[in-house]
Amino acid sequence: MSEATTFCLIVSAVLFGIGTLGVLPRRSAITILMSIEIMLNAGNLALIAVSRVLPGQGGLGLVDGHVFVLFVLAIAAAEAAVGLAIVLALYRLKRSTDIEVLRLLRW
Amino acid sequence: MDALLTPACCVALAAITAVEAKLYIAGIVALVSGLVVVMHRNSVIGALFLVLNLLSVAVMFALLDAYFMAVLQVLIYAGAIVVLIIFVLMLLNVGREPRGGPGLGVRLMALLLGLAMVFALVRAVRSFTPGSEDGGVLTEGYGTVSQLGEALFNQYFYPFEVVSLALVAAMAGAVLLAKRYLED
Amino acid sequence: MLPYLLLIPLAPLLGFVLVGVLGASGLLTDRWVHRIAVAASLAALVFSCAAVWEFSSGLDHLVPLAEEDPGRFLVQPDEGDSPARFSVTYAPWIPLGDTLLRGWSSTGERTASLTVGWTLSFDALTAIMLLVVAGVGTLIHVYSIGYMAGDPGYSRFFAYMNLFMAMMLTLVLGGNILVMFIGWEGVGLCSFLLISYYYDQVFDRESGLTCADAGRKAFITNRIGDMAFVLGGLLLLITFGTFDFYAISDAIDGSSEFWYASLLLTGVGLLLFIGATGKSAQIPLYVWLPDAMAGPTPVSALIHAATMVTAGVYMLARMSSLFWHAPGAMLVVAVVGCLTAVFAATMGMAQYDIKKALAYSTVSQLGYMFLGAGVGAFVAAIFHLVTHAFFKACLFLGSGSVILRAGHSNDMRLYGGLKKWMPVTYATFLISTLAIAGFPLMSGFMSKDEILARSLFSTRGHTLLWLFGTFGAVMTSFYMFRAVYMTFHGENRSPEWVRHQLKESPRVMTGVLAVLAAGALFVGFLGVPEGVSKLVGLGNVNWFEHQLHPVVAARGVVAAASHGEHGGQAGVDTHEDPAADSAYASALTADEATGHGEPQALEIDVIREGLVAHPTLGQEWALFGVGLGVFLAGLGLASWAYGNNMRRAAAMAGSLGFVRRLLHRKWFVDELYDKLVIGPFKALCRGADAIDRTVVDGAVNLAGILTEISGQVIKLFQTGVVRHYAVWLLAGTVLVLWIVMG
Amino acid sequence: MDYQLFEIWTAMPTLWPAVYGLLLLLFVPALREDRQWLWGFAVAGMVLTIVVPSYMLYHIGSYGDYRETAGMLGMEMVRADRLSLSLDILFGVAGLLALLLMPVYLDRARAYRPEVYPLTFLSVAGMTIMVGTDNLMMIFLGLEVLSISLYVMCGIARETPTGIEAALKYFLLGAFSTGFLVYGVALLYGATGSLDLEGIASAVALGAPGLAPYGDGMLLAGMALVIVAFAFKIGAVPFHFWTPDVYQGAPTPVTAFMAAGTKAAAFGVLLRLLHTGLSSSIDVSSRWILALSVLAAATMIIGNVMALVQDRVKRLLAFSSVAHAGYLLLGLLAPLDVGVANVVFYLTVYTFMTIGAFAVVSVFQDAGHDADHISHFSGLWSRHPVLAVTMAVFLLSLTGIPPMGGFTCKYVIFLSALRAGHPLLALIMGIAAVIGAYYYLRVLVAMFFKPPEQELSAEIVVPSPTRVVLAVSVVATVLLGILPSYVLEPLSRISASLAMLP
Repeated sequence: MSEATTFCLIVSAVLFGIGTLGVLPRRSAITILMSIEIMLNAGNLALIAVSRVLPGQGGLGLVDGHVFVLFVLAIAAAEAAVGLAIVLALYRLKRSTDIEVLRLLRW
Repeated sequence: MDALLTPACCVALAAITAVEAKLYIAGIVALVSGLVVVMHRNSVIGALFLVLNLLSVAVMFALLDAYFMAVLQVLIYAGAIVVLIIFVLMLLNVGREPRGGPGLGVRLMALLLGLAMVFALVRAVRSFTPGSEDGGVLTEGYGTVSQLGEALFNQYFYPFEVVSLALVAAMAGAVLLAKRYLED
Repeated sequence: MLPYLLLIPLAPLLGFVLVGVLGASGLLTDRWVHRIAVAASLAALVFSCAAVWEFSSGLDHLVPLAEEDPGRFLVQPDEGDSPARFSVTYAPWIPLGDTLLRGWSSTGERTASLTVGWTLSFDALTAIMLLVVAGVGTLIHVYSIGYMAGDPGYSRFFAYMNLFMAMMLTLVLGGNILVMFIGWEGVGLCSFLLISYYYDQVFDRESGLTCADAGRKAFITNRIGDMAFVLGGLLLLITFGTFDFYAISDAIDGSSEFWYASLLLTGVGLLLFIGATGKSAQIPLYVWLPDAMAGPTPVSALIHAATMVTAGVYMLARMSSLFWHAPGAMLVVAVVGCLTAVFAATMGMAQYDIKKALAYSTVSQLGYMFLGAGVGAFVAAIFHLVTHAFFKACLFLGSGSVILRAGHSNDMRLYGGLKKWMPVTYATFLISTLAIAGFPLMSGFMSKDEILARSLFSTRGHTLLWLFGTFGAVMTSFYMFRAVYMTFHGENRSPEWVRHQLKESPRVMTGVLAVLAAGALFVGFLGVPEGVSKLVGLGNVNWFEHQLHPVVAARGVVAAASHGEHGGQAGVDTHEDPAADSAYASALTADEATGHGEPQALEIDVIREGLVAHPTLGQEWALFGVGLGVFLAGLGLASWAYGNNMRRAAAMAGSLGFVRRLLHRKWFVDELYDKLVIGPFKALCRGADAIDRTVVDGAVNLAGILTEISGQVIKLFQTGVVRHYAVWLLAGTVLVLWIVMG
Repeated sequence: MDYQLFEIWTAMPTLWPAVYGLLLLLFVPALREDRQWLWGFAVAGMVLTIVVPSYMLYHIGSYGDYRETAGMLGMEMVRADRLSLSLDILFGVAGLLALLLMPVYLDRARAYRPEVYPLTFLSVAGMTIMVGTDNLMMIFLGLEVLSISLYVMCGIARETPTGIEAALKYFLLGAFSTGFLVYGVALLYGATGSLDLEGIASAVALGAPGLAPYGDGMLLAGMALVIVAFAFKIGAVPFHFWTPDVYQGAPTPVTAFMAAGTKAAAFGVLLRLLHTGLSSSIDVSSRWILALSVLAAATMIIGNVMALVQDRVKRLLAFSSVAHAGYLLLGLLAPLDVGVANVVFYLTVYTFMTIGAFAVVSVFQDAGHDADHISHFSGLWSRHPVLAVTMAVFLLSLTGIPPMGGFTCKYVIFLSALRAGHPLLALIMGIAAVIGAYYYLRVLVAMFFKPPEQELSAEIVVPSPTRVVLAVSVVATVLLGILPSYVLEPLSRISASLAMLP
């Protein structure tokens, strides 16, 4: 199972990179939010993958990682809610979700 | 003893390869769908591929014996968060985003930096070698609801409550920011 | 009084708070503003006098008190080798606990406490400085009543002046480097506030500098020096485990041989000296002082002539044992001081602005003080500080009196013949000019010529230093008399409307001038140099030296120096020798045995501990003659050039209109000036000025501009686009990953 | 069952603001009309938020430097020691001062929403959770509670374009950095098999000859990512780009709260994380020290240089806060017994002086917008002398002029950097401080030496709660400079309670 774990970890690392780069080419705040979800997801995958092979009590497998993933899920939901609310407020003001309009504050 | 063990090992090996094959497929699907989310200029399509991405990760969870987390991944992530995102996309009628993004220089630099980071991270995760793996057996009931529930309401009782705090803050905040004011 | 030293700086601080708060909220009339301010300053003077009185009547009665409360008082009556001193710690300030120091003593490691306290201390040096600061300060407060009358910022001015007094007194009284640093930074701040007092006036038409710009320049330049000061202090802290001046001195004196000429002490000495150059306007950090004349004239007199700018000299004297043990640093001090003295004097000759001329003169005189300190004549340096405080304050205040009456113009080309209208101002200005130019037996003669003599005869002096210093003295005499001639002699060149209102300044100002002039006349007799008293057949009547010498004497240096010469690099291998004396004795015998070194010089050193030789009677006479010659040369040159000029200029004044007359005259003065300073000399002056403007000033400005430009460039990265920020975040992540993962 | 009670008591600094915030949220609809009452309840609750940890800190000696826990089955989730309690007091103070500033400011900006009070409590709760634990999971959750509340508070003026822009920027970049934190924690967990700092410390200590039991590279990468996440929160260069934009766009009282509170919380976590979790092996600690030194140097220089060219005081103070983060990072590099007390002391002084400065800025409003251009401060001395002097005290303290608190704390940090063997960084700090003098001076010059702007000659009204904030901040700033020993002495005992496992 060692290769599988390593594979999962590599997938998670690449997925993390993809999420990170997603912040870049996109202009819609919502798409950026989605890329951030991918980043969190990559973290979750890494946590689950390593939890399975870490020594716990009475054998392999630590539950800590699972609990952390659960919390990350909940926090992701909370963040998404707040983020979308901010996007809504922006849309109400500017009729746009484009981050390029956010240029009042600079320099 | 060896004679007895060998067929067992063979069976296990076969099972493992099967699992691994599934993992590989799911992993590649996850990566590709993630890439589509990031690259596609239409946010709605991006959101749909995000669902695919989350589902394939959920499959990987299941293959990694984290059954309950797989279920939660589907329920919360794909079921709740992405639905919320799609709802907002529909509400705001966001479609294709306008052309024009960062210049080539910025893109190139970002790509290079991203590749450098992925390279470093891949190098890092390849160093992962859990020491007692050989001969280790999964704990009884690993990844089941009962195990997680037990942990949540024992050791993790306090953080569990803290999560509720974050959810309350998010709820209050979302209402505060998105609700039309009564006085308006 | 001594246990309540705190009252001395607190009195003006209280005045600052009262005047500042009540005055700003408009609750005080001008009359009450200056009453409170002067009273606060006077209180500081009274408390200082009381403290000095108690100190001079002996410290013995304080010792039992110290036993009751060992943490608070530290009393050391005058005994044997060490001078009388007193320090009191009111409260702990920064408790940093103990730390392990290792390395330099025979015991290897030791723990030192890094706790810094609110400590004030008192010795003869402090006493002299206190009297000068509080005395001159109070006088200038009184003078300001007249000078600043009717100014819209009356209460602000007096509030800042009181704050300055509090800070300066803190600087003087501070018993450790940090407390001194409060005063050190505080006087810089007040100087900035007071220079910028007429914030919106353009004060230098050529460069368009406003007074606020001048203030900022002063502050920033000072901060650069301050940084070096702090670094030096911290290095001392790390080395000796304490900030306390006395403890540091004792530590250095206590193992003289180890410390003598060590790299560490030299480095610290240089850092401290850079700090002093910032505050005391020496090369290269002097650029701010001429611009500082943008402030009101009493400020120039108090801060930029009498007190704050002398803080660097005071600090050097405070750290004299360190400098004694760092001959390299001392050499730098002497050379830089000497160069500053000459360089500033040449620039002083090119000025038409009376205050700028006086400012360059101040820089030059400060250079003499540093020259004195650099050749080991700390007493003479401090003495020159005291006499300079009197005559330069008097000169500045006299110029203020002129400026006030001459239509608020600083330009000497618009003065002339003022002695008719302002006799008291003229008399006091002349007395002070005689003093600074070195008229025999006046205060400047006593102190400056003493410094020059020491620079010639001290073992740490050099003939070149003396030559340059004497050259500068000629120029001093010249530019001062030039100012006198241009301002007070000849015919008046003021505009018509000014001439009608010319009259003597109010009593409150002339009174102060008279007191200061009396000081310029008589203070010199406190410190009659040994040479001079010998000429008239008296013994050593130098009261000043008698008081101050124990504080700044070089203890153990001679032994260490001779030891260093013979015992190899450092005293590491020999420092377990019994006592410095026997080490010295053995060194002497070794000297005679091997015939090495300079026994002659060493013998001279022994006589005066201060490494200063006794000149012969003939040499003394020669020096006296040179001093007189210097004075006369400057006077002669000035009267030839300007006495003449003014008469000729008067003859030229025909039926031309005022403006054209003025233009002509300006041209005439310029041409005469050209004739006078023919050829290389003119080039020298211009060159010095050019260097001042381009290289030194330019370097300071360039550093500022470069910083600003880089700020403007980096600012462009702050595009406001989230995506770009994310790229930077990514870049940072890669950086951190790369650093951490190697 | 005495044990159970004791546990709850240990968690009290966290529980109190959380529960009180939730209660307040419940009462918001009922008290929507009685604004004064709601505000009064909030202030009273925040005072108790200060009192609770103060009381515990006062009595901490009688329990020993305790490492008590709340949570069950021996999983330490909450830790009340000197570090967390000292910082808890600081969070309460920041929250209280911000609460005092809020109603008038938000009213004038027409952005008053009663929910801002419970959100303040929740963010304080988040801070206390972050610093009062040894568990990475709790640190993450506390950070999120804090951040989510702050995202909302930044955008509370949702009608103003700048307000919502600040909120969105803060949110997007904050969530981005959260991604880094999660992945970093995952890697640390994978490398050491523990989410607990003590577990990580013992794993790292036992990891020899490698660095960690299950993967050296993973440990280092995880450490790097976690450092990145917190460097973002403290605004270290090059993770600082959000700072000026968000500080400028957010309502000034929220800015003040963020500047002081978030920074203190993030530094508290970094202290614990780096010094308890990742210092048990010299190979590991030398690497984060190297990384942080680079960040510190860049932060000190860039922060100060950027502040030099700002014309808006809020932005200037934002860059100044970046610069101060650099100085604080320098304090972080020193070993535990040398540096910790100094960092916490610096944070204490910083809290007062920065909130004070922002409080002065909050007074300057023009038709609901911040009137914080440097020219608005012109002639403040003649318009409102007391306000000018107050601001001068904060600016001088930020510059580091003795005897203000800002000098004392800079001095102790400087010294600890020297003692820890970073002379080059100390030198950079010195140069940076010289540059810093210049821009603070610009504001001073404007206030004291420039004539007032004609169109702004309307009378400046300082509301009485703001006066309280200013008075408290001035007194604290000066007293912490003159008599810091009363704070530094107790703080110096922190290091003992933080010391690593044997």
